[in-house]
Amino acid sequence: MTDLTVELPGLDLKNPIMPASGCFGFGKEYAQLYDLSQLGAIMIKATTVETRLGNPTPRVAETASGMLNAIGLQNPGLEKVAGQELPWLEQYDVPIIANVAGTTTEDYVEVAKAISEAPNVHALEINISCPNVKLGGITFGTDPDVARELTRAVKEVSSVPVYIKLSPNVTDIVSIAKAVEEGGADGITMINTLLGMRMDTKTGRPIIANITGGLSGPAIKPVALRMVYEVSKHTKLPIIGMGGVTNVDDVIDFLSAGASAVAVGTANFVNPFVCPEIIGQLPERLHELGFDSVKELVGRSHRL
Amino acid sequence: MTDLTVELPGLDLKNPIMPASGCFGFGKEYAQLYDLSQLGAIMIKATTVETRLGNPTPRVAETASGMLNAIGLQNPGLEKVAGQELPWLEQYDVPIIANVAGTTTEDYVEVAKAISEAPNVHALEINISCPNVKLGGITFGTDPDVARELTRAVKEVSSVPVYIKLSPNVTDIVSIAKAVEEGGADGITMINTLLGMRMDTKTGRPIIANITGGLSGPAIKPVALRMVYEVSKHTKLPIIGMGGVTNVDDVIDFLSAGASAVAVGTANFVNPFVCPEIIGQLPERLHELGFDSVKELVGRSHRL
Amino acid sequence: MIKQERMQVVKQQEIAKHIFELTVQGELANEMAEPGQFVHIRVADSFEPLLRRPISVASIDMEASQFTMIYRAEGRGTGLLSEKKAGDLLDILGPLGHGFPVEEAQKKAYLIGGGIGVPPLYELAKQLNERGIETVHILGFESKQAVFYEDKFRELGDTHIATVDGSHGTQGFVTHILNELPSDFDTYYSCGPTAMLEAVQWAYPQKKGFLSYEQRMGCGIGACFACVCRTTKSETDYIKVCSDGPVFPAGVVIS
Amino acid sequence: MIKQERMQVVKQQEIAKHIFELTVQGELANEMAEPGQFVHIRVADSFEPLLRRPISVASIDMEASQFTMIYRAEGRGTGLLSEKKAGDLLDILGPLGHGFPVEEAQKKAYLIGGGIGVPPLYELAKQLNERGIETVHILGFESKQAVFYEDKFRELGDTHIATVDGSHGTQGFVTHILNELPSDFDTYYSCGPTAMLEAVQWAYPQKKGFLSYEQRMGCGIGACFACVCRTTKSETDYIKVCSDGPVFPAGVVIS
Ligand SMILES: Cc1cc2nc3c(=O)[nH]c(=O)nc-3n(C[C@H](O)[C@H](O)[C@H](O)COP(=O)(O)OP(=O)(O)OC[C@H]3O[C@@H](n4cnc5c(N)ncnc54)[C@H](O)[C@@H]3O)c2cc1C
Ligand SMILES: Cc1cc2nc3c(=O)[nH]c(=O)nc-3n(C[C@H](O)[C@H](O)[C@H](O)COP(=O)(O)OP(=O)(O)OC[C@H]3O[C@@H](n4cnc5c(N)ncnc54)[C@H](O)[C@@H]3O)c2cc1C
Ligand SMILES: Cc1cc2nc3c(=O)[nH]c(=O)nc-3n(C[C@H](O)[C@H](O)[C@H](O)COP(=O)(O)O)c2cc1C
Ligand SMILES: Cc1cc2nc3c(=O)[nH]c(=O)nc-3n(C[C@H](O)[C@H](O)[C@H](O)COP(=O)(O)O)c2cc1C
Ligand code: FES
Ligand code: FES
Repeated sequence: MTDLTVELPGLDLKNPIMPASGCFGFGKEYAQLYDLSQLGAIMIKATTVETRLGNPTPRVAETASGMLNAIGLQNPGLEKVAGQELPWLEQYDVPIIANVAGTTTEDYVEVAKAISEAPNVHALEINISCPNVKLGGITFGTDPDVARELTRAVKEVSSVPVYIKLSPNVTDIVSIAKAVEEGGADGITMINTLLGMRMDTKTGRPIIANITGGLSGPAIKPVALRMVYEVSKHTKLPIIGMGGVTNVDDVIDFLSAGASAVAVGTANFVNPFVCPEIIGQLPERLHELGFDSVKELVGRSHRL
Repeated sequence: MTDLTVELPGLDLKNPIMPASGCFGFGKEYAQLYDLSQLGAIMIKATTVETRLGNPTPRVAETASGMLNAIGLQNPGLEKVAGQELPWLEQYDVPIIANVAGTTTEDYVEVAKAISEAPNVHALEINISCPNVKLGGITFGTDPDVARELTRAVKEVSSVPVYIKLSPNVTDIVSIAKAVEEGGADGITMINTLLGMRMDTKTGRPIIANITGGLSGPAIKPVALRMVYEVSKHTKLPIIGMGGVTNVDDVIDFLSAGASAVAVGTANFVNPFVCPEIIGQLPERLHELGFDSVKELVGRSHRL
Repeated sequence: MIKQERMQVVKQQEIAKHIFELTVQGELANEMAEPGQFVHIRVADSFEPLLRRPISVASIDMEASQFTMIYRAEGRGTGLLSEKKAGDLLDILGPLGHGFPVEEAQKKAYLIGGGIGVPPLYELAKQLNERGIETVHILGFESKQAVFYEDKFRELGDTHIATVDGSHGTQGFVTHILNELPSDFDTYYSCGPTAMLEAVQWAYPQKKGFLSYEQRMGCGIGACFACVCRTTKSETDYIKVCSDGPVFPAGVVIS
Repeated sequence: MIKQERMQVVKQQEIAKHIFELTVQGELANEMAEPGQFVHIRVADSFEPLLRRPISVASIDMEASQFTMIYRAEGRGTGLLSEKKAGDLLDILGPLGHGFPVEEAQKKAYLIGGGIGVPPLYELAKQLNERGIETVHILGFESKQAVFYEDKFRELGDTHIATVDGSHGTQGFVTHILNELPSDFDTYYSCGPTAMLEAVQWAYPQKKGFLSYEQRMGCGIGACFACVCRTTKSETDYIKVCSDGPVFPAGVVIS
């Protein structure tokens, strides 16, 4: 019997696979397609204090083996998420990781405090890396000092473990990771999207209304893998890795590089059944590679 | 008649298309395939003071719509480049942009001074962005102060205009661009590769012997385009844009984003005739889009 | 129910300039509920192109478990789609979204389509006629070369064609035809460019109308918030074209 | 001369487990100079997979302007390649590199191949036999299921097969066979895994030998410095497998 379980701060996971924030809404749509209880966890869409309308459209554009998005943190706001979305999700036996966003430290603190009290929220994912909003978001994720202080503030109020979501748009991701470790983070999730752009060749106009967008999908996997490898080498924090995961071998690669669990984003749009499919394939693939448990695989690349 | 010519500091180009450094050696191999005089310019392989053996193999790995390389600046050294490679290239009516690399400022200065005196070298491209060497390279390209001072030192000795090649592996590329502008750079070339990694899924080992490598190809085009757009918005320096260009529409996009000319790297490996093919297609494509000259197109996205 | 299936291509042919008619077979066809729904197609197994392409269902043949789509091959994805041949398998997700409510029409309906917005109106016309509703079809195209399904629509009812260059039918837009026609219908249904939908809404403020919108999509099922439009129904919310639409009652979408 | 051509697939078949034989036709075939050269194949028009795949030429038919390759479909690129059918066009760059020098053999040559290193030895055997050289073939495979071209080689000379699992021929590696054979040849040619090439060099330090190497490639024509090996000829230089090789005289490559 292959052991797929993973224990992380706040999270006892049946398996290491979870949909990434923003690529799975609050679960309702995918629940039409399969039983969400199969998932290791669910990272829900970023939640802010108030309702956010997000950016104008077009919000997505395709690129070579990737896509750009500039949704701009559209969400129904804390009240509705805590009052409607999370209770609805309680019917499933799956831990929720709540993605928290904001413009000021106070925003983050307010959402973190309230949402961490929901019974099925087992961990927070603090989004200091959203490239698609003018204020907050990524600005918290590019300066180690700011990142450390935000982590501290959130840790103080959260009733569940706190994971910080790192931006890849930095010169030195290890310094940010170390800063949030000092700030008391329980774990790291990485990576958010790379800032990119696509033109309409005919008109010369950027396709995304917001001009720039976040690049995700298979195109960014090499960058994500490199960053997970570096951060896992230089910090002790557990990592939930993501960026371009589309199949079971991608999951193996992220675990090998040092991630303890893996999130799947864009691939849900290409194949809505990708998460349960990967979960189904994991035992056999682990067996083929000579492993009895997911845990054995974590950080394998560092031990070679 | 569509006007393909471009005038840049030191460079009177027949057309805006040139092979990118490291993807065209010193021209000999592609000269077997077509007449190099067709090209707008040639960016030759990085040259260092001494012969460099570069990194162990494997040095390349394929990724989704991209590739990783960690050649490690292998080159025959200044003496051979200046004594053999450049004189050989004199048979072609094409300006050479010499790519200069090193470990210390002195190295850069030494190569820059000597190589800029070669009759067919019309400009230097200072590689402060190579991610594949332990010393020098990228370390010069991630700190604005270091970049400014290096630019100054090189400008002092160079007998031709100096272009600085920027790294995308930074939090704020505009600050680096502004720093080299202050340092006296005549232009910017961008982008070099994104740092990435690929695992052998079976063994968990990184495929590239150097562990990490530089990501290039269509996968990175959105990142490159975004950076060219930002830098052209915030500096006055002319830009030679690159990153994932494979066809004539990619060239249009880079020009629209603010590049004055465009370099083609990885695509040469996929289609060795890509540069002359694009040059051949440019007039008709410009005409279709309603432009009479390449220059009209430059920075079009900013004017919309 | 939404299904993801590798459906078999039964037939593909170019029926007008760059316009392809593609018929596929599989269980998914049996899930089709309303005209105006769409499917999300993965045109290649590789990651490039990465995203699925939304294409409307143009006609449904439940008995044969088949449905037909009509699309213009313009970009990379639809270009690859047009290379599929009978026997090939095609990864299709669907049926998606809410289509045209056929039960809303009383006696006579106007079906107003532009370009690649015309296809879903064909299944709609079929179903309305089955219900005994008289349908009038007002269809706009770029030029004669781009016209398709004219005869098929004629079989179902009065059909008027406009072309921008005047090479076939009335010169101009569908609105030029609408101006000449009586307003003796109770319900209109429309699909086409947003500007056309706007014009149609303006033309018939008093009538019951249903309009099908387009937006660039990610997931196609309502999870990613890519395909939103502002709505008159709420200041603090969007509607999603993929799951709330693509068909909305007139007056709901702010475009 | 190196050409890039969309060549036509004439035939493709699986001749052993996961081993495909692929014949293509076009002008490029007429440029073939030496056995042991390779071509660089673009397996898809999309960017994924992006890079070309190097595959050796297994036999050349100048009269028909055709050549044949034999490859193992394992990864993504060769997997896609194995789906090509007669009539499809395939973007091929070649011929590339320097092959086996047939003029170096005097009377009797040993051709020693392992796995997918076997194919180029077939054209070599043909050309050596045409020159009146006696060829002995020592070929190693994983197992019986992976063996190919045994009869074809037998037609040209003495042929010995080794399989790792002993399911066919001698159990073990080609070196086990070499140990049993006389050393009455003047020249050897070898292609296969690096470990095998090393072993063969060690076995015959006094003989004239030529070995074909593999490296991961970018350009395939000598411009990118991806495919280098250290060499005994210089401390300050590499040799490139793609343009200086893939065939090198024994003793030149440090692997
Ligand atoms: C609900 C719905 C139904 C549709 N039904 C049809 C139909 O029946 N027949 C038909 O010909 N077309 C239809 N379209 C438009 C069709 O989806 C686009 O023409 C197609 O996606 C373009 O893809 P491409 O690869 O050819 O173009 P590319 O330019 O290569 O596409 C790049 C990206 O942009 C998206 N995109 C480009 N144009 C559009 C567009 N107009 N709408 C939405 N996304 C776009 C693509 O899906 C892709 O993600 C429909 C669109 C929607 C939203
Ligand atoms: C000069 C030369 C001649 C060759 N001749 C043959 C032949 O006749 N028959 C045959 O079956 N194989 C041959 N090979 C090996 C063949 O190139 C690889 O098996 C093939 O590239 C693997 O591609 P893939 O897409 O299946 O694997 P993937 O793992 O998807 O390939 C990923 C990347 O790694 C490269 N790669 C992976 N394995 C190898 C390898 N062993 N050598 C070089 N690059 C590799 C690929 O080219 C690609 O860039 C030859 C290699 C070289 C260098
Ligand atoms: C449409 C879309 C919306 C996203 N929204 C969020 C978000 O709200 N919060 C967040 O932290 N990350 C968000 N992300 C980033 C993803 O969670 C993930 O970090 C990124 O897409 C990389 O993974 P992938 O390549 O598997 O998509 C979003 C990504 C996409 C594509
Ligand atoms: C194999 C390889 C070698 C390279 N060597 C150099 C180099 O020596 N100097 C340099 O400045 N850039 C080098 N580059 C970077 C390219 O010049 C270019 O900036 C980058 O590849 C992005 O462009 P592309 O996507 O078109 O390849 C190299 C790139 C590749 C793929
Ligand atoms: S396309 Fe994802 S919500 Fe509509
Ligand atoms: S593959 Fe580029 S030098 Fe050999």
